[in-house]
Amino acid sequence: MTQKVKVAITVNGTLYEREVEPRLLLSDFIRHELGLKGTHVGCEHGLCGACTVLIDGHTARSCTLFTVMVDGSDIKTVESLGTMEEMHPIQEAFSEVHALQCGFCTPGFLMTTVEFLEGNPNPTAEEAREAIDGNFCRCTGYENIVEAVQLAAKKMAAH
Amino acid sequence: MKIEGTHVFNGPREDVWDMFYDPNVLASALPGAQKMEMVNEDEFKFDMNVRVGPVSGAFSGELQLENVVKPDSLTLKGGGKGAPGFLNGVGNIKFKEQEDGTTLMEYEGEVNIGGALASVGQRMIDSVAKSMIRTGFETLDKALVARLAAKESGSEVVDFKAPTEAQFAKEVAKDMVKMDNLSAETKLIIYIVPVIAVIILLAVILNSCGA
Amino acid sequence: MAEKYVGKSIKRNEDRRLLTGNSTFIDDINLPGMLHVAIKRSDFAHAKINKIDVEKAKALPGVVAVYTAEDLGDYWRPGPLQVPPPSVIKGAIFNARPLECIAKHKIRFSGEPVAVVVAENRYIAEDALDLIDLDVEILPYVGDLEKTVAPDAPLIHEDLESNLAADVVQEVGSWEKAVAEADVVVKKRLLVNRVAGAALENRGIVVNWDSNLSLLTVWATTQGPIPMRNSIAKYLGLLENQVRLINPAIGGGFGPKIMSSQIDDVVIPWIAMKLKRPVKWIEDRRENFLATTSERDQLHYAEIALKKDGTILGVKDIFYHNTGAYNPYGMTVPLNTQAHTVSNYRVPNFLTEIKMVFTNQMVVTPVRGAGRPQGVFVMERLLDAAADELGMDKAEIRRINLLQPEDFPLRTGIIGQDFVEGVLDSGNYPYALEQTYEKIEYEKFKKEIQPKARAEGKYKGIGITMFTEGTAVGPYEGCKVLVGVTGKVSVVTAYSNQGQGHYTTFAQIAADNLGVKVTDVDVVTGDSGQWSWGVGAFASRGITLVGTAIHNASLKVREKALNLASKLLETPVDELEMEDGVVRVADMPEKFISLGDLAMRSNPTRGTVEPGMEPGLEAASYYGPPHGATGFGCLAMIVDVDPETGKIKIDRLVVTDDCGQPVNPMVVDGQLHGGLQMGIGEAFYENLVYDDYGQLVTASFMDYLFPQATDMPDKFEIIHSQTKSPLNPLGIKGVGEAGAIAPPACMMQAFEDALGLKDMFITESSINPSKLYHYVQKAKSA
Amino acid sequence: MKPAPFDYYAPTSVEEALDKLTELGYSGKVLAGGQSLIPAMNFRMARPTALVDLNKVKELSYIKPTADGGLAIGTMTRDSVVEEDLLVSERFPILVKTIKHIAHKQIRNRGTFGGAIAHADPAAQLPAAVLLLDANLKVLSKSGERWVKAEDFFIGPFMTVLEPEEMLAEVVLPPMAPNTGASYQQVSRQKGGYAQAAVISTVTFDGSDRVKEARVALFSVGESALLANKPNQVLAGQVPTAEAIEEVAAYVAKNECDPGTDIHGTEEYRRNLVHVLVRRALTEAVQQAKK
Repeated sequence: MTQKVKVAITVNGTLYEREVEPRLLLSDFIRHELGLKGTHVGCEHGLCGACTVLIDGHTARSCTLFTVMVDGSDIKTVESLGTMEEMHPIQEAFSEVHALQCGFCTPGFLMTTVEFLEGNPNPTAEEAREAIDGNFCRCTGYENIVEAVQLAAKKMAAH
Repeated sequence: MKIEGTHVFNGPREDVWDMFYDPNVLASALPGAQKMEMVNEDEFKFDMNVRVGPVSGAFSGELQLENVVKPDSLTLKGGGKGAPGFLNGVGNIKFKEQEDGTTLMEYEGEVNIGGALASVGQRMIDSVAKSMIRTGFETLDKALVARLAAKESGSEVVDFKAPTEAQFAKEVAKDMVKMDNLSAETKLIIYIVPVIAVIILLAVILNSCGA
Repeated sequence: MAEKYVGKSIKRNEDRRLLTGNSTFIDDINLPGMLHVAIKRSDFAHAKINKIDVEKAKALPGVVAVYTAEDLGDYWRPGPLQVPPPSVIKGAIFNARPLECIAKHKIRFSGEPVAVVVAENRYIAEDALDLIDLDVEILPYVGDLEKTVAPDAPLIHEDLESNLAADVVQEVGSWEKAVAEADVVVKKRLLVNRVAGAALENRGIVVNWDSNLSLLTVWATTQGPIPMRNSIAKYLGLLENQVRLINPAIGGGFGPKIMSSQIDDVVIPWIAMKLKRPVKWIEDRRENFLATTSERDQLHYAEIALKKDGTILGVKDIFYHNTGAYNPYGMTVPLNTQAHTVSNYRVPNFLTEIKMVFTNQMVVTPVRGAGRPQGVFVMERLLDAAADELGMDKAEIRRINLLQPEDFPLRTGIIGQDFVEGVLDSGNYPYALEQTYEKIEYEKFKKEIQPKARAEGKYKGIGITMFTEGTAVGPYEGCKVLVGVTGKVSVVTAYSNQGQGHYTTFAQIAADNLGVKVTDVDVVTGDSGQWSWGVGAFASRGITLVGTAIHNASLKVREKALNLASKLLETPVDELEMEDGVVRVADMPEKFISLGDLAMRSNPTRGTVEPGMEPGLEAASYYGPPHGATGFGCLAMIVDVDPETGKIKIDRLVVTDDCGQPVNPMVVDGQLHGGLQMGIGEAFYENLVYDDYGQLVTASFMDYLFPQATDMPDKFEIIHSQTKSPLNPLGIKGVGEAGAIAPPACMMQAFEDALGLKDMFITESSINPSKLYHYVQKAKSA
Repeated sequence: MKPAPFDYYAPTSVEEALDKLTELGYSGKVLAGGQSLIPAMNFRMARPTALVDLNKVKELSYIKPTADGGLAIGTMTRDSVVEEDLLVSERFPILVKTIKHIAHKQIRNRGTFGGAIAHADPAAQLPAAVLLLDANLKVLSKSGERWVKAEDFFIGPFMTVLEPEEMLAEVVLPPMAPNTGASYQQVSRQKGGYAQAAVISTVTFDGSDRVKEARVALFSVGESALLANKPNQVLAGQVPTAEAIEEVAAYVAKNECDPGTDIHGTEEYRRNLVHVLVRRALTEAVQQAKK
């Protein structure tokens, strides 16, 4: 008889109450229990950053957390940013300077950028590069992502 | 991986050799051993539950003993298999009497580690292997001192603890005492195992953790 | 006249859905009643299978089925051989040993599949893997590229006489003659390491069998949807149109996703039909390292013969190529190496031999670069060694040997991966060299910057290297272009997209020819249900082959639209113009008809379609080039080395690249950025390493170092050169692999220049701070 | 890569947690930030039968000033909280510098201060930091509390003196002496990656131009984080000349560390790193202290 644990987790403003196996990874909970497929899984050992989400306002790898560990937390995923019709300034910036190609790693970069710009609304290129160092991208060589982070800062300041 | 080294035991060769027959010694140096049974005169099966730091795993394995020349030398062939992977090893051990009455133990072995153990556990192998071998010999030295002292005074051998996982040592000791019916070779192997194979096994399992 | 899109940097059509989490990747596909697969892989590198006990696994609650090779019965068979051997090359030996989807009698590499678990969820499936007992007899491991073909080496395929997989000799002119005339001959033993494609998204497949419709729907991350569809149909005895293969959004490819004979491709469709339930397999990262194909791994014995003045007389290169345990992808990689070794330079005499060998390692198939980086590494290192020998400047020895603009088109005499003799269609190599040389201030660096830095105790060095990129090879690609009743345009191709920007660049070409907004062009890739002809995404061929097909098809549609409009507007075609989504009479703006109306009228419900007219504003087209279009460039870097710690920093990186006419320069730059990142990764971070027993010891990102943002230079300084290809109407060449080719050669040259030690010469394509430190120690003690 | 099943307990108080640990004995394991344990579990290398999750034990997360000018840090305090704490940056700037080298922000946001110490990874920053800063570790069990000096806490790779029924509850850092300079030196193949060798050092002057105490902690070059003795033996009471520092650095590299060879670096290379980094660390610490 597999143990199930009650959790109450708020994701993108909606409270979800579920019974989950203790071993269920947060990334699987978000993707397969809640159907929020924007959060991607790239390595499942906490290094690539594709699964990065915000937990109570702070970035974390959702693949190296058990869902039960974040019971009662407030989680934000890429779906909490803009929509197809109206994108978030960070998303606009990524599109404008071609900071994504296959787009698989992108949601992780976006969430990392959200937290970073809150703490540093006007970053230098060097600061922006360091901020995204914990997210892997195989397509872009990072140059355009660094540029996008800085452009996003300008756009958000203008808002 | 290849392992080799020497260790000087501060005592005569016979005492060193005999020491290996003592289940308490074994107990202190083989944490997690659950059972060790003889398949035939020179083949043995063992189950052990290894747990060190954050990592743990159940392993079962076999050992063969070859060309035992008491109290001089022997060759060990063995392997273990568990969910995290497998291990196969060969080890040669020699005991050399030295003029100053000490005994020089020379060991060299080659161990092939496979599975997740090898593929994601590279980072730590060296420091863990070193640590395990070091603590293994520290234990042995203590054992020998205790035994020699006891021999001197004709008293009981004082029980001693391994530097880590002391709790385990005690539990295993109990199991081991039940093994008096086993042949000398069995016990010999059972002890040599930690020094050559299990030490490496632990090392490898250990080094797999952390990311 | 409306603005043209081709040649312009415009934002991508696909970005919005990717940025908002609205793309559907393989693991995003969930079907009712879907089962999940986990694969039991061998921990052993080389072994005979005695018994595979799956009973305990079957008994685990939640497990639906467990299959081994035995359970597959007659369905089990090696293959398919995805790429045939080059029969056109005289005397070529090729021992075909296609992949065995699941090991039956013996295991040939660690990570090879031995059993498949199907369960209600992935967690349970992985629990069951632990319960499968694999009883084997371990055989000696063979991994060394030279020892594996030694007479006493254990055989990986017992039915062969040796572990030699292939042997191909090609010679232009006479190496003997070159040596006879040479003042100096320089020899080097050069090692090229092994790297992973390491796309951020691992592989995956979802299969649904509809027994009522007899329709098998397959979603897969393959780079070659149609060949994979065909091989699945053949295996399962279905007609092509009974198998619909769909590419979901794919999270990067870089080569390995071209494979379609692995366990997932062959066995999972069979399972879905057998169990009559949807089945999903998602590869995890460790599996990706262990069992998805990877590349490089060659050992070269190379020689170069020159005159005193540095003129090249000849090059000889005998090399071992590791194909791993099987060779399902033919000789694509080593043939690319042969084709790219000397291709920037005038080399009258060239002898090259491939010795492709089997080892107990994962199979080798193309990874971005695909054999090209090896050839370029060998040639550029030989030139550096020769320059040292002759006391020449590294840029100068290249300058005097480069092919000149008037040399093109040039037949190379070397048969390439496309089985035709290489022809360098066009180029201006000296331009690329000089542009780069100027931009990076080569002379200023040597005369001022470097000495000044050295005086301050800093070790800075420069490297400058040339490369070519054979792209856009055949056989062909095709597409269908349709003007719809809404006036929007549909472009459908079976080409596979992994992030290259096709939804935009393909649309740009169609939009220009049909006078519509690029955002009004909808591009479909990789759906055999909508278009079922094509080959696949490899050899940087998408934009050239599919792009040209789209160009031709959209011109046909344009013609159809104009002819119909000419009738309806009672105006001769040459007085009509097509733009802003309408066809109008020139200088009579009020007299027009929209493309949407034309589309509606093109499929009349009464009356008759006149002879010679086809219904619908639709046309298909195919394009197959006689041979590839060859891009080229020059890469230079300035590096800063700390000789005490071996740590490095790339101060500057300048690259001149020529890919003919760029369709979207922003996307071209993106391709270069990504390629450069992989090349830098190969040279200093990434390395797949097997131990002495055939265990892959780098199966996680803890030990396989993925290049990070802070490992890259602050800026990739790109210069565009444009030599249009004469082979296609738009003058396009590919660019997908360009960036990945030269960095190893360039960085090694720069490291040596930085340290300035006479006897220091780096003979491997991948090093790390420790190796660099040891090179320095060795040179100092020499 | 999904973890094997385990029994899960989420106590909300220290008392509850200790009851659980005692009850579970060797089959129990503490789950703190999980940033090392969970990857190991995803690879199925670690298969604990039961986890005691401390994430709901709020009372274990705090940073308190101590009367003597030091700090007390609760075991469940997240690394990034320590990193950004004003009191920490005021009293232990070297600790902030050290924490910034732990992986990347996303990991530091979850990883815990005490978790990293109890995990005792020989390649981890915090065990070396608590050695350097001569910390006192508060260990709790049902039978009460005991205090362990950092230098007695680590006994091998991933091995500490903690018994299964015990938990590390608090880390107490004694105040930094006046006239103290510090330095962090690390060489890793990539930013945020495991160090090939790393050195953290403090140098305290006695008010004059002579060294009162020189402390050097090393990690990633032995069975566990370790303290080098030679620097203080040589430098204490002396004017720290470049020659003296060089002599110390060479000695430590040769005799006071035990790095191994792996796919990323040879023993010889890593001993050389220790030599270089000890020199750089002491030199920088001296300069800082003089400011």
